[in-house]
Amino acid sequence: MSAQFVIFGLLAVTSVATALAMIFSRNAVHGVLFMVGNFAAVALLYVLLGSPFLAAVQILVYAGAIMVLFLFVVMLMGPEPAPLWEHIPGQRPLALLFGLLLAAGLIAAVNVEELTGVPGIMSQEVLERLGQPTALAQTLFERYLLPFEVTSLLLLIGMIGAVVLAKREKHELQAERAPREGGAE
Amino acid sequence: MIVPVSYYLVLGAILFSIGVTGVLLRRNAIMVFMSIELMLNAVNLSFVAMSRALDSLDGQVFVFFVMTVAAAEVAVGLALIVAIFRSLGSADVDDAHVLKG
Amino acid sequence: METLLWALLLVPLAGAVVNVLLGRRLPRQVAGWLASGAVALAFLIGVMATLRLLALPAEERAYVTPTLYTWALAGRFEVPVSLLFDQLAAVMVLVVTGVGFLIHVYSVGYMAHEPADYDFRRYFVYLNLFVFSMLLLVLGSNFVLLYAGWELVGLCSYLLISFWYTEPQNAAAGRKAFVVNRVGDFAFALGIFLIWSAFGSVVYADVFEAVGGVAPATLTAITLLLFVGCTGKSAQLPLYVWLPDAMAGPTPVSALIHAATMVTAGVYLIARASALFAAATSTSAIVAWVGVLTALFAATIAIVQVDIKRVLAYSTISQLGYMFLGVGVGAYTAAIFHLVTHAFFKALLFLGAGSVMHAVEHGAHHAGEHVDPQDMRQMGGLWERARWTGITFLVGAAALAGLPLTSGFFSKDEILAGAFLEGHVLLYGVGLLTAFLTATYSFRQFFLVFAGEPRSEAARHAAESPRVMLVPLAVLAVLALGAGLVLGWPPEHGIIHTWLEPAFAVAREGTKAEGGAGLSPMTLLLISSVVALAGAGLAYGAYVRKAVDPAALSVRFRPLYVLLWNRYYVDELYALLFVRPFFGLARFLADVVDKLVIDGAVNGVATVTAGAHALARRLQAGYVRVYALSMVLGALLVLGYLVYWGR
Amino acid sequence: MNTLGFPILSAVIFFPLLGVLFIALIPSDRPRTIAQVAFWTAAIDFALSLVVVVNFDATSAAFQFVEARPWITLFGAPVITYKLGVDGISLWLIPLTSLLTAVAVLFSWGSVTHRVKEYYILMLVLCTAMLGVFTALDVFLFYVFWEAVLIPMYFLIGIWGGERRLYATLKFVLYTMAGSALMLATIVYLALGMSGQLGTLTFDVQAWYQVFIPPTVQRWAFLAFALAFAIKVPLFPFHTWLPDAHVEAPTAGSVILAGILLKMGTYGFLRFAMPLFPLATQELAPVIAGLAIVGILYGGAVAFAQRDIKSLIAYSSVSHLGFVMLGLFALNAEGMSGGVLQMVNHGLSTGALFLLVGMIYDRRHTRLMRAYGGLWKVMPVYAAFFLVVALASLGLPGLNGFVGEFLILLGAFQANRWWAVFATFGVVLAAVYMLWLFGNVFFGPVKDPENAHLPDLNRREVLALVPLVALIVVIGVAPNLFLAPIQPSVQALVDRVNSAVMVMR
Repeated sequence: MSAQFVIFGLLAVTSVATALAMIFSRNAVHGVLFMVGNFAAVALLYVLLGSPFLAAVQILVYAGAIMVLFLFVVMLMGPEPAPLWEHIPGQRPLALLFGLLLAAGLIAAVNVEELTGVPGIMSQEVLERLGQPTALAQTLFERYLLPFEVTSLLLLIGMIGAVVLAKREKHELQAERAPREGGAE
Repeated sequence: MIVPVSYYLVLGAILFSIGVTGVLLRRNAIMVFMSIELMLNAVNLSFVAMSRALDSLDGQVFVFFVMTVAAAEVAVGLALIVAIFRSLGSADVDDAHVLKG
Repeated sequence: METLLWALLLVPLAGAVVNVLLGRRLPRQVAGWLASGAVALAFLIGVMATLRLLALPAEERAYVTPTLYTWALAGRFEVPVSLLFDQLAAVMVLVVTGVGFLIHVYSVGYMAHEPADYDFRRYFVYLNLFVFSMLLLVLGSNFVLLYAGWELVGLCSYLLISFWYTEPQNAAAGRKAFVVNRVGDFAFALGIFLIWSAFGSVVYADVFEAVGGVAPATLTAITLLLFVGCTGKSAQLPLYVWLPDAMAGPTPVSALIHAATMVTAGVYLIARASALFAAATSTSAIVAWVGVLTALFAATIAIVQVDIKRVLAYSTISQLGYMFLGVGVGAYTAAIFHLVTHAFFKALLFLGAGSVMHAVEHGAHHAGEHVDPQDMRQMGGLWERARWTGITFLVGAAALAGLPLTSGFFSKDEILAGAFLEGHVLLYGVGLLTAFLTATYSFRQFFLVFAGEPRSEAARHAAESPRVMLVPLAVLAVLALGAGLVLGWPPEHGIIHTWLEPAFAVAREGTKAEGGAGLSPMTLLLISSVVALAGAGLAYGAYVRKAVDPAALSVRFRPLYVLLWNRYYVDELYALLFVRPFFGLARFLADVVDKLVIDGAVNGVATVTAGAHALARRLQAGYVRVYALSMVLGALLVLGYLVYWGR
Repeated sequence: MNTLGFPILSAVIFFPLLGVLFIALIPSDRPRTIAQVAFWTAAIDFALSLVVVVNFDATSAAFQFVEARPWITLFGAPVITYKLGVDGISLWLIPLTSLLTAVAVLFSWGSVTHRVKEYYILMLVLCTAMLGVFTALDVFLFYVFWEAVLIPMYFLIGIWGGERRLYATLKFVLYTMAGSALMLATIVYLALGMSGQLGTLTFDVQAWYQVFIPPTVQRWAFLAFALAFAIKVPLFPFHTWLPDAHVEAPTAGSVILAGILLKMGTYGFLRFAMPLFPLATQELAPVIAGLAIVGILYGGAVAFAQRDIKSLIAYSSVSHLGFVMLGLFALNAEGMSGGVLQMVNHGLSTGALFLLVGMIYDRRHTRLMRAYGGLWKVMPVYAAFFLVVALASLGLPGLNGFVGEFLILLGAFQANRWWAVFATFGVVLAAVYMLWLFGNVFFGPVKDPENAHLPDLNRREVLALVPLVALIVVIGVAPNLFLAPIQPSVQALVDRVNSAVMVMR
């Protein structure tokens, strides 16, 4: 058992535990916090896989920006009066059952034996070679230049979409303002 | 000794399934959304692991793209949730079951 | 010659077109004279063309113009647009344009009181269009052009019958005329189809040449179908019902279209296709019998009618029946001869009737009294008040009655003689009986209108019509009086006979006069004279001398009288048999079959689908998580398949 | 093949889209400009389609002005081609489409007031789609255009329609889709089946013509195609969507629907169902002809019982299209040429009738026959136009309807005498219901004082009617101008259908 296994085990347990905690947490704010933990654990796994750059990005984008957004929205909407009962019959047991079945199926599909049989490629040497941000940059800006640019467009569209959606229609505003003005008089 | 790739894959599978379960269980739209992020993360993990196993950078590049898409998705998705919340007064996905404004 | 014929055809059309396009800028009288001028020009051209024809030897008097253009060419079906001008066409052209011109002139006066300029113009546009259509019918060199003209004259008839369209019954009469004619045309069209499939052509020349090569049964079918078409257009049993109603139109229209020209189109058609009819002997017999029975049938109705125009309408039906008797027994020349004289005297009678109505209306206006200007019971004593109208009307009545030496006398007798000499004694007998009735009712009409004392204020104040109406009357009176003698004397060898005989040479070949019961034509002539005089005498006795009281007779034979008065209830019968069932069927189909059965089936499919989707809808509750659940289920199934069977 | 050296067909088809682009740039608060641009687009498109007509070689049965470009390529072989061409069967439908679009647009100036921009855009898109249907020589391309027609029509009826427009649009779209879905499945099946003989997967209809299809397949495929086309025609008893759609559609929509859309069904028979499945055509011709005859008589009788003018004309369309179908399935050159010509004739006369009804509807806002009466006195010019068009519709010689009907009946008579006997009776019915309509609207006294002062047609309305009426007269007087280019193609099709049977025997 190398240290790597120990670290992997710890991180794996942490990530699974935080994930479970997240989906079962009653309070959305708690959920967000568990999720930050989960993302952090995954980021550390990236480090373990020799991708410090991705790990950094993971922390910055996910645990940082995205989570802040989530938290912001959760706060904006306030505490939710979450009803405990489930009004779709059979939803809960089926959800759990399907989740388990899916996990089982996926694990079976991973076909453990075949992959464990060939650990050779994933050597320390490979890890170090591929871990370099320069190598990643080279691939990204040479082979995947066009998709990369398209992604930027996607982000722009996402931004515009968010703005449009968040913008209130003129008549909505008026409808909202009118009674207020009436009240002031 | 390096942790075999299959371990990562199994972990990814478990995380993914948890995400799916979350989507199926939770009624709060934000929680559903977060569960989706969980699934994306699980996939990312598998990508990185396979990238190592196959000695190719493509997997990592994909992780990159997934993150970008996730960011865009979060921006639009959250805006949608806010819009729905504004019009329905709730973020419960089950409350939004009629196609009517 | 070619240019001449095309000009002949197109001049009336040009008149109509000019009136449509420029009419609004012209004074109304100009529009009327323009139309009349167009027909006059056509008449002159017709005369010139006839003279050209006359210059040719008798056997070559059939001129076919080169094809102007091919109207239609589809597969093997070809219709060339060309005109045929032969002896028969020449006679028809002269009658149509000649009588047509007189009636146009008369109309200028008759329609002068039409309040709206627009309607005045419209009237003359229709009239010109009619002359064009009739000329197309007569001049066309094939069956399709004839059919085109045939339908177009029907259209003009429709438009002119419902000319005063604000009265709903006029509109209904027009529609009735068109629809009944369409029923006839339906058979006519089938006849053309059969001609084409039997002969491979619709051009007269091709068809008549090949008559020998076609099975007699086919010929019988063709001719029967054509004849059904004729019963529609020429108002024979059983499709005559539209003609009495057609009197709703202006009186000059009744004269031109529903007496002199259009209704004789059927006779023309059979004369034109005489080669076919002569070869189909059984059809010819049917034609003759339908003709003679129609003649008798209509004459019996005419004898009790009191509407001045209706009497004339039934007499027209009756006289057309004579013509069909003529063509049926093979006396084509006689039939056409009668067509010509009938055109003269019947146009005269109608125009005279119009003049009478004009006079009575004037009187009614003067007396401030409202009378139906067509009701003969309200007239009487007009002889003093409208002398010229009276004289001309008398001439017309005499010709209709067939009094000796008038035009009707010669032509009608020739038809009867033809029937007799061909050995159809029974036909001859019925024809003779009808001749007697004809003389009776025509003089009954004359005496009711003109003799005795006025029976209403309107009649008392009646006044003569303007000169523009009287001049055509006078011209027609001269023609009605003299045409028979000029054209038809001596019998069988008059001008018209020598002129027309070559046209019917083919048809006459097979039939040979067998000389019925050994009576000579002169004897027959004598019998006809006696019968006509007897009929006229009966009318004189009943309505002037009052030797016989018609009222008492009508009481005595009440059932018969009621039957005749109600015109044998044929209109009612048709309403019961065809019109009302059709209304009911249409309603039933529209409201029940279409809405409930067919659309019901369609909507039923929709309902079943809707029921099915009510079930499916449970799954589509709109809950996102239910969708997600099913998605995962699907993913699981795929996954399971891949894991267990995919290796 | 393309003698012009210029993709004229593409130009004709897609020119309206250019107009759409232009209209899209005009702000929607300038409806007049939009309407003008739309009209001129359609008018220029009509001029372009005349270029096709003028350069058409009337002696040839072959497809002309053919353009072909690979569209979707699979494994290096072009599976779906963008292939266009015109022959005698489709020739007249092209100018008819652009003309009716121009006329309908011109008419709409006065009656469409809300959502003007969208309206004209949809009209022009519709024009493009319809032209595509009539020129596509690739089955798949045809199908794309075929379905594309539905979309603008759906919106035209659904947005600018009458009170029950939702019901009508739903019925119209579902009914049509139900038919065409089956057709799509059959198209794919045939393409796969033929790829064996052709050595490649292709949807090129000219290639398909070369393939011999087994008789059983022919029968089923014919039935599947026939269902789609019969619904569109509409052949009795698939007609019930038509009155609803017509009554609810805006005037321009009715004009296009009756004038062109219905022809897509008959055209489909001519271009696909008949030449591809000649054996089945021969075998099932009596059935289709029988339905056509029932449609003729049934449509005529039901039309007579209608109280709504538009629905009367709609049922008269059922009757008239029955004539067209009868002509096609007489399977001889006379009947088929008559049928092809009658497609154009019906487009002109019924299109004009719907225009006329729309004009009176704009004035009085009712389509009920009993609301009118005595209009001749009030609107003489209108009455004159209506009379000519109604007469054309009831088949008066000298006007266009007669030519088509006469040839159709002649052909039917040749095929089976009893067909002609029953069908000819439809001509009588046409007179009954048309004169009934005309009499009720124009004759009699002016009953309703609201009708007493209706304005007669204005110059724009006359302008919209004149080309239609002029063509009605020209076709009636000199039909051969129009029949001649049809002949070779029709003859080729007839020979094809009939010779296939001889091979079998």
